[in-house]
Amino acid sequence: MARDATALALWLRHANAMFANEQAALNALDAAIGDGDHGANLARGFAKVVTKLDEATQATPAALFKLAGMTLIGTVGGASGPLYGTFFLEAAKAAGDAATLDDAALAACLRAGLAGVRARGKAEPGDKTMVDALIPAIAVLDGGGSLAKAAEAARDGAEATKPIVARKGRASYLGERAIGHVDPGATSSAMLLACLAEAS
Amino acid sequence: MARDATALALWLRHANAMFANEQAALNALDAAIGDGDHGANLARGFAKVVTKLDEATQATPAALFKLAGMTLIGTVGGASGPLYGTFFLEAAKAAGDAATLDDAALAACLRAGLAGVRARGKAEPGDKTMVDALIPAIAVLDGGGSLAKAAEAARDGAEATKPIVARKGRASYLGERAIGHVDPGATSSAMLLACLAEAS
Amino acid sequence: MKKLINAPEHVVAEALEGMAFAHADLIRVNRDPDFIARADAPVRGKVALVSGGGSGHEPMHGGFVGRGMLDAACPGAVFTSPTPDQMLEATKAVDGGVGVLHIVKNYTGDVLNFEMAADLAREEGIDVHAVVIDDDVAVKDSLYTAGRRGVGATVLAEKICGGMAEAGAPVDHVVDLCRAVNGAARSMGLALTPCTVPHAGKPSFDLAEDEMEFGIGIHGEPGRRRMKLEPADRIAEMLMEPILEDLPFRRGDDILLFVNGMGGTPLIELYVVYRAAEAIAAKHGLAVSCRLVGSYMTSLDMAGVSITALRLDDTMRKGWDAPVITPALRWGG
Amino acid sequence: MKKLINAPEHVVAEALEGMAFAHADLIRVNRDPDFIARADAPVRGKVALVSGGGSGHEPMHGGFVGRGMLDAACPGAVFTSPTPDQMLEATKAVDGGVGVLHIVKNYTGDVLNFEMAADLAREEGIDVHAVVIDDDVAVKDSLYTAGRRGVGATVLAEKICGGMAEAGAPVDHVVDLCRAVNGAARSMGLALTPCTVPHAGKPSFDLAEDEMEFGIGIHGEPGRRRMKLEPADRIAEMLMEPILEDLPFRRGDDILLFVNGMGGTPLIELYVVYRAAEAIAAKHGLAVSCRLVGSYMTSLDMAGVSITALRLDDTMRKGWDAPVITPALRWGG
Ligand SMILES: Nc1ncnc2c1ncn2[C@@H]1O[C@H](COP(=O)(O)OP(=O)(O)O)[C@@H](O)[C@H]1O
Ligand SMILES: Nc1ncnc2c1ncn2[C@@H]1O[C@H](COP(=O)(O)OP(=O)(O)O)[C@@H](O)[C@H]1O
Ligand SMILES: [Mg+2]
Ligand SMILES: [Mg+2]
Ligand SMILES: [Mg+2]
Ligand SMILES: [Mg+2]
Repeated sequence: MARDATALALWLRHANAMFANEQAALNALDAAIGDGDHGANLARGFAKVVTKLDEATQATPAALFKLAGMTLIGTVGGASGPLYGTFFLEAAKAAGDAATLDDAALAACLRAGLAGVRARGKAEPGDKTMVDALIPAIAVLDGGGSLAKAAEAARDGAEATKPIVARKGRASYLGERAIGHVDPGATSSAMLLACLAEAS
Repeated sequence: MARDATALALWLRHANAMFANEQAALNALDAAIGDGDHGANLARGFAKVVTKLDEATQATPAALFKLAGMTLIGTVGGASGPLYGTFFLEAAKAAGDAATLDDAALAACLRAGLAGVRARGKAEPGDKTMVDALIPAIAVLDGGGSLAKAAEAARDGAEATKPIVARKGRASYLGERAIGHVDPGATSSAMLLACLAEAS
Repeated sequence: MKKLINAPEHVVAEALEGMAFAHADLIRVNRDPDFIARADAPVRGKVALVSGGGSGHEPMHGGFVGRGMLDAACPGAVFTSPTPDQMLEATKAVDGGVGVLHIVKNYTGDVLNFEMAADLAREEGIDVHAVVIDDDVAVKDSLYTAGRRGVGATVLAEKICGGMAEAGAPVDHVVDLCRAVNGAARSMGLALTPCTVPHAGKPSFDLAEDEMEFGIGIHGEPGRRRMKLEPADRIAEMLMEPILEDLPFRRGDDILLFVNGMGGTPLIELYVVYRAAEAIAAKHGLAVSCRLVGSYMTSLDMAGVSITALRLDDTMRKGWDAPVITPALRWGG
Repeated sequence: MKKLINAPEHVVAEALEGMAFAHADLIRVNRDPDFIARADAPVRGKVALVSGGGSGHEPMHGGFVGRGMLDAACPGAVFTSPTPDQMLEATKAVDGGVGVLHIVKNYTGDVLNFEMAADLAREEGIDVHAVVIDDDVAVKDSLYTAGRRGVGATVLAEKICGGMAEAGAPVDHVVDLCRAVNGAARSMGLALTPCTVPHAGKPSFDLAEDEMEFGIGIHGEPGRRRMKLEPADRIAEMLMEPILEDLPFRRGDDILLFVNGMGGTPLIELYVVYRAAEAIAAKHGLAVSCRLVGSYMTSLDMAGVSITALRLDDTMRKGWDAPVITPALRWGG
C-alpha cells in the first residue's frame, strides 16, 4: 500500500483529535511523575500542525513530515517537543523525495524517527520513556508485522513502563516513587502509532 | 493620707500584675477594632517598669513617675506608649520635689497626666479613646470623691465607649464597624486607676 | 503558621542581624535602641533623613538606608511603631549639622512617637523637621478619622528627598519637597489573602477563596469592602480610578507609576498589573515617565497589590533619577 | 486559585508587555517568537549571553537582561521550556560576532531545546557554546537520573560571566568561567507551601500545616522528603550541611552566599535565614565575601527558601563585583 502526503496527513489529523481528547488523561499521567503538562504540550503542538496543514497542501511525505517536525519543535516545548520534532524531521530525511511511501518505506521512516529520538534523548530501553513504546513497535515492523500489530506492541511497551523506575526526564528525580505509574511519553507514542494504523 | 515613692511603687507593681493577667483580654479588644497588640504593648512596658523598680529605689514620687514614663515611652511603642508615657511624665512634673503625696497632690498629678494625654493625642471626649475613661475619673477627684469612686467612674467611662464610633487611632478607619466594641485603651486606663485605688 | 523563623519574639532582632551581615558595605545596625544607619553616617553638611515604623514591611524602611535615600531607619516590633529613644538615637547618629527630616507615616503611634523624639532631639540642639505622609485614598480624610494612612508615597518621598539631600539641598527645600511629594501622590491597595503576624500565629482576617479585600492598609487590617475576585485588568481599574479622581490627575500630567506587591505576590503578577495600570494612565492622557514595580512596602506574607501615582515636577524627577545605593533600591553611579 | 491575572493562557504575554512598559530603558521585548533582549543589542565585539527557561521563576531570566549580565532571555510557558525558535532568534538578535554562550539549566526539556537551537544557530554561522548548570544537591547525580537540576548557581553564573563578558573577555574564557562557577557552586531548597500553576488552578502538592517539603526544585515538583516544620536556624543547617559536604567546601575557602526566596516568602524571613546561614559558614571556617539575599529565582507563589554557596576565585569575584544594570539586579556604574 502506497501513501501519498494527503493520505499521511490524515495520520496527523487523527493524532490531533486524539491528543485533544486525551489531553487531560496525559496531563494526569504526567502530574503523577512529572509536571503535569504533557497532554497540554502535545495538544498545543498538534493543533498547530493541523492549522498549518489547512493552510497549504504538502507535495511529498517528506515535506509533510518536515512541516510536522518543525511545527512541533516550535510549539510544544518541554522534553517531548524536541523529541517528537526530531522524530518527524528524521522521518522526513528518510522519506527522501518519494511521492508515496509503501509499507517498507514508511517503516524506514519510523525507524529513522526512533533513531533520531534515541540520538537526541540518549534514553536506553527500560529508562521509562517514549522509547519503550517505540522500540517494540519498530521491532514488529522490522519482522514484517502490520502497523496495527506495531501499535499494539507500542501499547504493551507503554504498559510495561509501569513497574519500573525512570532514568531519564523529570520522573528520574522521583526514584522509587515513579514505580506504579505509566510513563506519559510512552503512552502518547503508543497513541501516535494507533492513529497511524487507523489512518493507513 | 500621704504616700511616699515606695507606697506609690505598689501601684505600678499592681498594674504590672494586672496587665500580665489581662494581656490576652486587652489584645482581643484591640483585635476587634485595632491591630490586636494593646495588651502585649502594656504588658511589655509595665514588666520593664517593675524590672527597673527592682534595680533601684526611687527617692520621690516625681522620680518614680518619671522612671515609669520614660520606661513606658521606651518600651511600649504604638499609640499608647507615648500617651501613657506622657501621662506619667506630666504627673512627675506636677509632683515637684515633694517626698510624699496627699490625696489632693495625687489628684493634681493625675489631672496633669490627663492634660498631657489630651495635649499629645488631641482626643476629645467621645472620640472613643483612653480619654473617655480618664476624664470622668478626674472629675470625681475634682469633686472630692475617693480614688475608689474615681476608678468606678473610669470603668463606666470605658463601658460607655462601646456604642460609639471612633475618631482617633486605628479604630477610626473602621467607621460604623467600631460600634459595639469597648475601646481597649479606655479599658486599660480604667484598670490602671483600679490598681491605684487598690494600692492606696 | 508557616514561617522561616525561630521564635516570634526574635524575628525582628534576627532579621536585623541578617541585614547587618548581608549589607555591611552599605549599612550599620545599632542594637538597643535598634536602628539602621548608613555606613558613612553622619555625613557632615548633608540634611539627614530618618524614617521608621513597625517591622513586617520589608524592605521598607531598613532596605532604603544608604547613599541617596535614608540616613537611618527605626524598626519597631512587627506592625508596632518604634519608640522615641530609637528615633532620638538614630537622629543623633546621623545628624550632619544642617537639619534632620523625619518622614513619618500617618498612624497615630508613628506620629506620636516621632513627635516625642523630635521634641527630645530639639532639646539636644538638633534642627528636626517632620513630614507626615498620608496618601491612602482608601481612608476618608476627615475630622472624624485619624486621617489617611501613609502608604506607597513614603517610598517615593524617601527616594526623591534622599536624592535631593544627597545633592546638597538645604533643609527647607528638602522639607518642602517632601510635603510636595506627599501632596501630589495618591495610593490604593487590595489584598487577595490576609497576612499572619508571627505573634498572633493566625491570619489577620478571613477571606473566602473567591474574595478579595479592597482598600487595605499595610498592617493586616481589613479594608474598605470585601468583594468577589476580579481579573487583573479590572483590579487595576478599581485601584486607578479613585487614585486619579482624588488628586485629581489631569490630561497631560507627567507621572511616576508605582505598582507594589504586598509580600506574597509573585513578580510575574505585578507585571501583569503594571501593564494594565500604565494602559489606564495612557487612556487618561497621563505620561508615565518614571516607574517602579516590585515588593517594596509589604505586609508580611499578604498576597495583594497597591498602586501609587505621583504627579511629577522637575525637582521630583531629578530626585527620583538621582543615584541611590541601598540594599533594596539601587541605580546610578 | 487567587492570582492577579486575567486568564492563565495570557499571563506570560501580559507580564512580558508589563516588563516592556516598566523597563523600556534597559530591555526590548520581542514577541512571536518571545524573547527579551538588552536595549542596545547586539553589542559588537562582546560575547553574548543567552538564557531562558519556563516562566514562573521571575525575575529569572528576563529580569537579568541588561548591561553586565544577560544579552537575551527566552521565556517559555509557565514551567515549560521555551522552544528552539525563540532561542535561535534571540541568539541572532544579540550575536556581537565574537561568540554566544547559552546558559542552560539542567532539565531535559531545556537541554534538548537549547541543543536544537544551538545546532540551528551554528548552521547560520554563529559561534554558539553551551554550559549546562546542575548545582542542586537534592538530586543524586548518577547515571540513573537526568542529573542534578540547575538552580541558584544559574543566577550567579549569569552575573559573573556577564560581568566578565562586558569587560571584554573572549568567548573561551567566558565559557570556562561559566563551567568553573557551576563546578564550584552547590544549592539546596525547601518549600513551606506548594505553588499553584495558573493553568492547573490548584496547588502542585499537598502539605500539612506542620510540614515542609525538603529538597524541592523550582517547578513545584515534590522534593526529597517531607518532614515536620523546623525553626529557621535548623532549616539553615539542614540546607547548608549537604551543600558544604558535597563540593566539599574547606576551611579557609572564600565564598559567595546566596539566600533565595521562592516567591511567597517575605524578605524579613530571608534575613532571618541569612543570619543563620552566614553563622554556619563562619563555624565551618568559610569567609563570606559576597552576598545576595532576595527572591531572584522563584516558583510562582511558593513559600520557601534555597541556599547557594559558591567557592570564589579572583576572576569570579571580579565578575560578581562588576557593574550590572538590569531590572532585577543593579550595582556599580
Ligand atoms: N531523554 C529522553 N528520551 C526520551 N524520552 C524522554 C526523555 N526525557 C523525557 N522523555 C519523555 O518525555 C515525556 C515528558 O514530556 P513532557 O511532559 O512534554 O515534557 P517535560 O518533562 O519537559 O514537562 C516523558 O514522559 C518521557 O516519555
Ligand atoms: N489620639 C489619641 N488620644 C488618646 N488615646 C488614643 C489616641 N489614639 C489612640 N488612642 C488609644 O490607644 C489605644 C490603642 O493603643 P495600642 O493598641 O497600644 O496602639 P496602636 O493603635 O498603635 O496599636 C486605643 O484603644 C485608644 O484608647
Ligand atoms: Mg511534563
Ligand atoms: Mg493596637
Ligand atoms: Mg500597634
Ligand atoms: Mg514541562
